[in-house]
Amino acid sequence: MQLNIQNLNVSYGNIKALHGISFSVAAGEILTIIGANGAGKSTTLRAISRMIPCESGSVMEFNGRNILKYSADKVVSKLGISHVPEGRRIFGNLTVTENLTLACFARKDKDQIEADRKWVFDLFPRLEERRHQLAGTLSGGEQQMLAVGRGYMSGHQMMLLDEPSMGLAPLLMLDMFDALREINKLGTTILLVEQNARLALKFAQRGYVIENGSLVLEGPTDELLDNPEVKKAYLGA
Amino acid sequence: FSARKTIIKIGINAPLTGDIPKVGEGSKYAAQMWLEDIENAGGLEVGGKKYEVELVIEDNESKAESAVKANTKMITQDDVLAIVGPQSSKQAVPAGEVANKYKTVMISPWSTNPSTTLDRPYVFRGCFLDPFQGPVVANFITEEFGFTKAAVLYDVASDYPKGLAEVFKQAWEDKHGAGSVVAYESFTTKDTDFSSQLTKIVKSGAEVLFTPQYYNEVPLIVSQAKNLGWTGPIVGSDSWGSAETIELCGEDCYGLFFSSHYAAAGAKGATKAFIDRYEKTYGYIPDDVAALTWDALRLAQQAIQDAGKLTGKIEKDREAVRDALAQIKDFDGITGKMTFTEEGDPIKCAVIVRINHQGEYEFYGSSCP
Amino acid sequence: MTALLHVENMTHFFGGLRAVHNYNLNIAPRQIFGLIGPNGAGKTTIFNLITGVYTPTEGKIRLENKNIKGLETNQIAAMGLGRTFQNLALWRHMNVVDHIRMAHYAQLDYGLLGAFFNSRACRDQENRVRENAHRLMQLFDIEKYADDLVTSLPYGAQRRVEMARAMATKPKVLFLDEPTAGMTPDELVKMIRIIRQVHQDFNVAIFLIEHRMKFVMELCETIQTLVFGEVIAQGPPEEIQNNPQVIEAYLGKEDMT
Amino acid sequence: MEPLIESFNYILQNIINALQRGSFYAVISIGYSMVYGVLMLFNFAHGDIFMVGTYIGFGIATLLLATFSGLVPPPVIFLATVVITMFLASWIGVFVEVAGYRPLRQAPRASAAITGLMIGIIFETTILIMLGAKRLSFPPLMETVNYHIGGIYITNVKAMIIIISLLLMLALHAFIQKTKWGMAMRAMSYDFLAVPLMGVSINIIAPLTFAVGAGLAAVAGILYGQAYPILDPYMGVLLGWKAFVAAILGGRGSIKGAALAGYLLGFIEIFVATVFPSTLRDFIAYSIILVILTFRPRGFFGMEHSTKLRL
Amino acid sequence: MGILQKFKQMFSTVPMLGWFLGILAAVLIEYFWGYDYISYYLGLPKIPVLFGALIMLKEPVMIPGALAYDLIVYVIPVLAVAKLSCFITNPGAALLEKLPLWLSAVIHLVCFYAILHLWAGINDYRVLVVKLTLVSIILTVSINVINGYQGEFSCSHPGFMALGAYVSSILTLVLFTNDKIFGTALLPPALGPYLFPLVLVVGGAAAAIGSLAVAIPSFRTRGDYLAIISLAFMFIVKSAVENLNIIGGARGMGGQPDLAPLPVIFFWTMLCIWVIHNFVTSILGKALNTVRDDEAAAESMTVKTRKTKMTAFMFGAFWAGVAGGLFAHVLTYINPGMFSINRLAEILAMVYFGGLNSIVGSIVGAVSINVLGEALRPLELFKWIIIPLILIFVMIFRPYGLISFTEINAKKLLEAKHKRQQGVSP
Ligand SMILES: Nc1ncnc2c1ncn2[C@@H]1O[C@H](COP(=O)(O)OP(=O)(O)OP(=O)(O)O)[C@@H](O)[C@H]1O
Ligand SMILES: Nc1ncnc2c1ncn2[C@@H]1O[C@H](COP(=O)(O)OP(=O)(O)OP(=O)(O)O)[C@@H](O)[C@H]1O
Ligand SMILES: CC(C)C[C@H](N)C(=O)O
Ligand SMILES: [Mg+2]
Ligand SMILES: [Mg+2]
Repeated sequence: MQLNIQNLNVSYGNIKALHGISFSVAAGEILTIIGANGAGKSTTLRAISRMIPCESGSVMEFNGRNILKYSADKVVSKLGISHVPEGRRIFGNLTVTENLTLACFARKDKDQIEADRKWVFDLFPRLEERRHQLAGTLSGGEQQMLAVGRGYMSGHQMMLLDEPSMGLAPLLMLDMFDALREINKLGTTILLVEQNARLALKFAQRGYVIENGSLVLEGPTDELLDNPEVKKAYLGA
Repeated sequence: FSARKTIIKIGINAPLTGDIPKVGEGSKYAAQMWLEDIENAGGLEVGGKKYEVELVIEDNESKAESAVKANTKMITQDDVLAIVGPQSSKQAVPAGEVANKYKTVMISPWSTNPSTTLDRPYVFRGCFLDPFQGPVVANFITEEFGFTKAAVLYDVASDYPKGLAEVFKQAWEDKHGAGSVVAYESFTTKDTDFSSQLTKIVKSGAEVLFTPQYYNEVPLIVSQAKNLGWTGPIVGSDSWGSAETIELCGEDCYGLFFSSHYAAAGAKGATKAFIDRYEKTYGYIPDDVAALTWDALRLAQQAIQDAGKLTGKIEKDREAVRDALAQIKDFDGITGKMTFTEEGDPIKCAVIVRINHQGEYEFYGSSCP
Repeated sequence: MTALLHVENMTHFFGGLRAVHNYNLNIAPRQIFGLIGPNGAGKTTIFNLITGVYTPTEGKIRLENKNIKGLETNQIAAMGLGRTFQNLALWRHMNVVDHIRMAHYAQLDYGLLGAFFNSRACRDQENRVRENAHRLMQLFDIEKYADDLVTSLPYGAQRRVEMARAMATKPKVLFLDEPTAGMTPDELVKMIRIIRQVHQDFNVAIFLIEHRMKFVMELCETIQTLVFGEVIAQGPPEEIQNNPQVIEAYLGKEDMT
Repeated sequence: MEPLIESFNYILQNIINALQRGSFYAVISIGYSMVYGVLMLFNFAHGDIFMVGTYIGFGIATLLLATFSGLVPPPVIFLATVVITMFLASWIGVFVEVAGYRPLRQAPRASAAITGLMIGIIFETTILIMLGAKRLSFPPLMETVNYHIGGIYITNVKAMIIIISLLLMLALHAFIQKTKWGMAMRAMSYDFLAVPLMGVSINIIAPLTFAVGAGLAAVAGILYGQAYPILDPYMGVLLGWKAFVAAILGGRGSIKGAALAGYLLGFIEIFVATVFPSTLRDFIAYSIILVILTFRPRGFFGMEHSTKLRL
Repeated sequence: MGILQKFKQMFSTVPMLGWFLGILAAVLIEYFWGYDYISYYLGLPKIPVLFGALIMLKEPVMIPGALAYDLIVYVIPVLAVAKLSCFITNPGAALLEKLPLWLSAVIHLVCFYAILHLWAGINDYRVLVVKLTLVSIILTVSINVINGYQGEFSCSHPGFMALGAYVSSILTLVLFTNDKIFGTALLPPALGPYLFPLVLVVGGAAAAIGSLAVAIPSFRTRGDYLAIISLAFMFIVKSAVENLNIIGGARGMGGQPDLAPLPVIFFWTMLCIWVIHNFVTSILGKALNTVRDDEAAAESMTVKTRKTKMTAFMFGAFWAGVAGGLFAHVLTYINPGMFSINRLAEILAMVYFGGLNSIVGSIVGAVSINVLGEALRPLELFKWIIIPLILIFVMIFRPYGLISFTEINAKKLLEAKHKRQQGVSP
């Protein structure tokens, strides 16, 4: 297993958001975590990327290395885990290109970077058109693409995606997921968090269901799609 | 009852912090020297009885309200018999109000602004006034150089320079007719760049520049003036009278004149003794303010002794001290002989000091009322 | 004409960019009206134009036959346009009940002096507002959060606070910008129920932007499709759903929601 | 003809004066604008960092002059002083960041402002305690030569100050716009919580920003010491506030705006004093600023500000 | 920790009234025996001011004496009396609860003032400190309206204060005193005390009008840019006054009649607190918060943002003006230098130290900074290391200030404390 989480506990102040969840992700697979608002999906991702601290006793390993030993920026630069956060968080006062360049801040491999940038532009031709535009003036969809592209540039061992479909028009949503599949084909493991459970389950190979802070279900996505509770709770059938 | 033994407390209200800490330091040192003397004499003898003397030194942060607080505290809390200070009129004027209200003698050694003592029977000072100093400088320049066109550069935001500048302008124009002050330029406290004002002054064709500024601004003004092509003499006032002026200004200031309360170089007798002792203990020539504070304290001491005896009833004693002080006739201090007018201002000579080429303040002339 | 809200040939430019072009709209009383379109089509901009955040470069806007173009946002709101925001615009340091109270601002008439000296009028009106606020919080079931800071609420609850707040302004037309963004299907069902209820209890007209087809189709009587600032189709749900242009530009073949 | 030339010289002279004054405001303001622009925090300690920088410069200068004067040419000493001082001062900046600002990243901006103010006071007092009440005078690092060209006077010091300031600003601009470090700083000013996700450590960028700001302040200090060679612990206060004014007048986060505003401040001050009775200088100068901001609500190059007000 | 809990527990039954009684006892003890016996036998030169802080810092030998004094005169009597008197004070409080809240509040305030008056009466230095502290409270609470509730970073408060101070001073000088500048009094000085409130209001109004110079730009800009505008405003006022020689220019103006005795200032402070409290808890006042947290949302929720901003500034400025007027008549001397950067730093320190968006916070802030400032006097320079350090620590550990986002709840404050136990016991 590439990523290995044991007994992950997180609280915001005195609000406990995660109650000792455990799961693991195999290299190259697409895993999804679905759940209601406030269930703890984003929190899980934030914990892995070390954006928020987790309580003692939590174990997080990536390729056998202890994630807890790394700070948020090192998780990206040393472990190659990139996080596309909830609500895009692109740098509005930088141009599209600058956003992508910054993503490679810690990378030394010049020509590889060039290759990646090219690849991203091929994937999202829209971005290439708007190369020199300030990211802040892009529309919702374009910003989402930039966020994903940026994530890919900053590290491709594994990508943590938090609701990439949020606020996207159906058509764009499809493009986006095709793109993600592309990225996965290149060998990047993907951990996807989605509100839109059906979409997520159709896209991923394996899924977890999280309910207010603990994992309640686990299995191949087709099983989950047929699971009556899931149907009832998340597919609005 | 409550048989507490009477201690004579003298309050010192000085700017230990704030804009002119050097002034505060000078006052403090002088006071400590004075106390030393008293203690060596085993206390202050009043009416055949020796009393322990204590200094209450309060910092007024060279802020007006802080000076008021300090006075109130020293008078109502520490029961001081008399207060020496504050130095700058900025603080002395409001602080005097308090002292007078509580009927406690206050001697400001260095405040030259008339309103400090005006209508305040309990407030005295140890130096001459601006209305006197202004004309003195004006006369001196006229007689010394025979100039008729003068320029003035002063700090509008600071009480003393502003006041003195006005007086000087008045005096000068009385002598040489209206408009004979060809440039009357100002800046605000903490400014360091006077180039535009000086450019104006240079252009105005003035022959002499009068600038009643503090020791920390003088060097800047002088050097900038030179760099902008000013060649005439620059004359200052008693606020120049600090060792620092020359330390900071260096060669640029050699040969300049200012009016002052005493001249260190070539002093004789008691004055010399004081200067040497001060220099020995604190390592530099005492400023005006030190000398004046010393005199003020000696005045207070004299008054207390003249009061005859201390009752221990602080109000009574304060009144007695006040009366005694008002009575003192040509008290001979190291900054000259003093006798108080009924306003509480000493009738005193001003000294014109020349900064000689060793950078010493040498006596150049004096003018008496 | 019976239109409650009437927009005619509205056009707006951002600098060079033409965000909205010749836009027309007629909303009848108690109608539920949907606005869909790709990202960046100009939907939110249209909301901002009608509610007075921006003033359109050209066009007429009338509410109950009164011109509202060029008025200040707060005046327009007071005249009966309530709205929610695409990305939540709640007041970070205020608790839920105060949010609802604030929305009654225009309904108060005790003056500043009243407020300073806590006059009787002030006390009475404030009390009435409090009661009303609690009624609204019950309806949107956020009463349990009444005294919590909004930032500590789950996302879904925050959206409901926004709606409750909008309702407190006594709107005639309620504007909802992606009310279900980031909600799970079951929450979505709940939201539909709430909107229906609001629609009945307060008999307001509703004008909403959505990307969730299920939601739009189920709720709206008429739907407009906007592409690059221009309406390419308008009509009842089923018609829109099968409109080739709309599918081409927006829906795509398979339905993912 | 004569008077015409004269008044022309007069104006020229004042332009030079203004350039010199403006240069200080500009350099100090861009230093201020570094921290302000990147972390969006008022750096009320900046004026006092400048002051400390000047004192350090004083120390180094006296030291070097005492040991090397005569042995090496003055320009070398000058450069050495600048470099060493910048280096030391930048650590002051780092200290301020780590001690005063890092703990307050998520806090209201105002609290950080207060902390800065307080750190400033501590600096002032510490210097006052360490060096006593007496003022110091900055040793001249070069022989002052006073050129008299036509009707106008200009010293080599003035010229040097103006030139060096301009160079500094260009250098900084390049750094911010072109290098990835500069990029990271700008990104940080937009959303510093997302910066680590790019593999960039905030705890390197933030101190770096402060360091650069402090370094600039230090250079300004040395130049200042050459032009106005009197040091006192409170010398930074007023300058600090003026830098604050300029930095924001230029538009939040805009380095070139800050520089421009700095020069504008210089010109306003000098020329108001030349045209009007100089008593009214502050009155008019600040009125102008008030009016400018009333009609240009985002300063010169400021970005649109959000409808939310971060406390 | 445990002890502290017990302690809290033990005194949880003491109502406000009880504490008053305790303090009263302490004050009386000091008043009658403080000088002649207690301080005498403890070898103190006289009654230690500010709880002996000064003397302790000046002469460490006195520390035990001073501490003993505090213990004997303050700590023990207060605690003992407060605790023992519960059996009467609680019924008393219960009785007052039957009255309308405002009445019982007024009664409490009167008691409080009486005690304060006795305590301060020991010597005029205390009186002065108390006066200035009360003035600072007005200043802090009023700037909190702008910088806390409205969230701007306004630097113009010293300017507003100056306007108030000068206008009211001119009025009193013209009306009630014979002085060099404005000649003889127009009205019999005896009228002074009665017309003084009017004078203050006029001063406040002047400040309010002046504040338009900042309020109107605030329609189009805000935050940092407004900060600069307000800062400029402050400098403009200062410079303007310096240039007005009729009112003394930089020399300042003195000789104001002493129209601001302790009771007057106390009254105005309480009035200020009361009015501002009413305002910020009303919807019109909460509008300030909405403008701060999200202006666009506020507009869409029918809030008149312009009117709101305007109100915030004029209201805050008004009280700053009143404070200025009182300040001038306490010191009976003012000069432009008093209303500049230093004052600004002080006011900002007080409000952010005390706590944003909270009147209680502002009161705490004003009192603690003032008392610290006085108490640490003997440290001379080191005072200016200690105080900043304290502030920094507060800022780091309580970023919003000591007490923030909380309003006074008079009812809870004044209620009788034993009812709960009754509730428990059948
Ligand atoms: N910054 C925060 N401060 C306090 N509580 C928080 C914070 N962020 C999240 N929470 C709480 O932690 C819990 C989990 O939040 P999280 O954002 O992980 O949920 P989620 O599954 O991502 O929901 P959503 O689909 O809305 O993003 C929720 O109860 C939320 O209220
Ligand atoms: N203030 C503004 N200045 C300049 N351009 C703007 C501004 N606001 C919006 N735009 C542009 O106008 C277009 C329409 O934006 P709008 O927010 O209305 O899209 P939308 O239909 O709401 O898309 P989404 O569904 O993603 O919210 C976009 O291209 C956007 O970049
Ligand atoms: C120079 C100042 C400290 C004293 C001056 N004579 C004054 O009256 O203020
Ligand atoms: Mg989430
Ligand atoms: Mg939108």
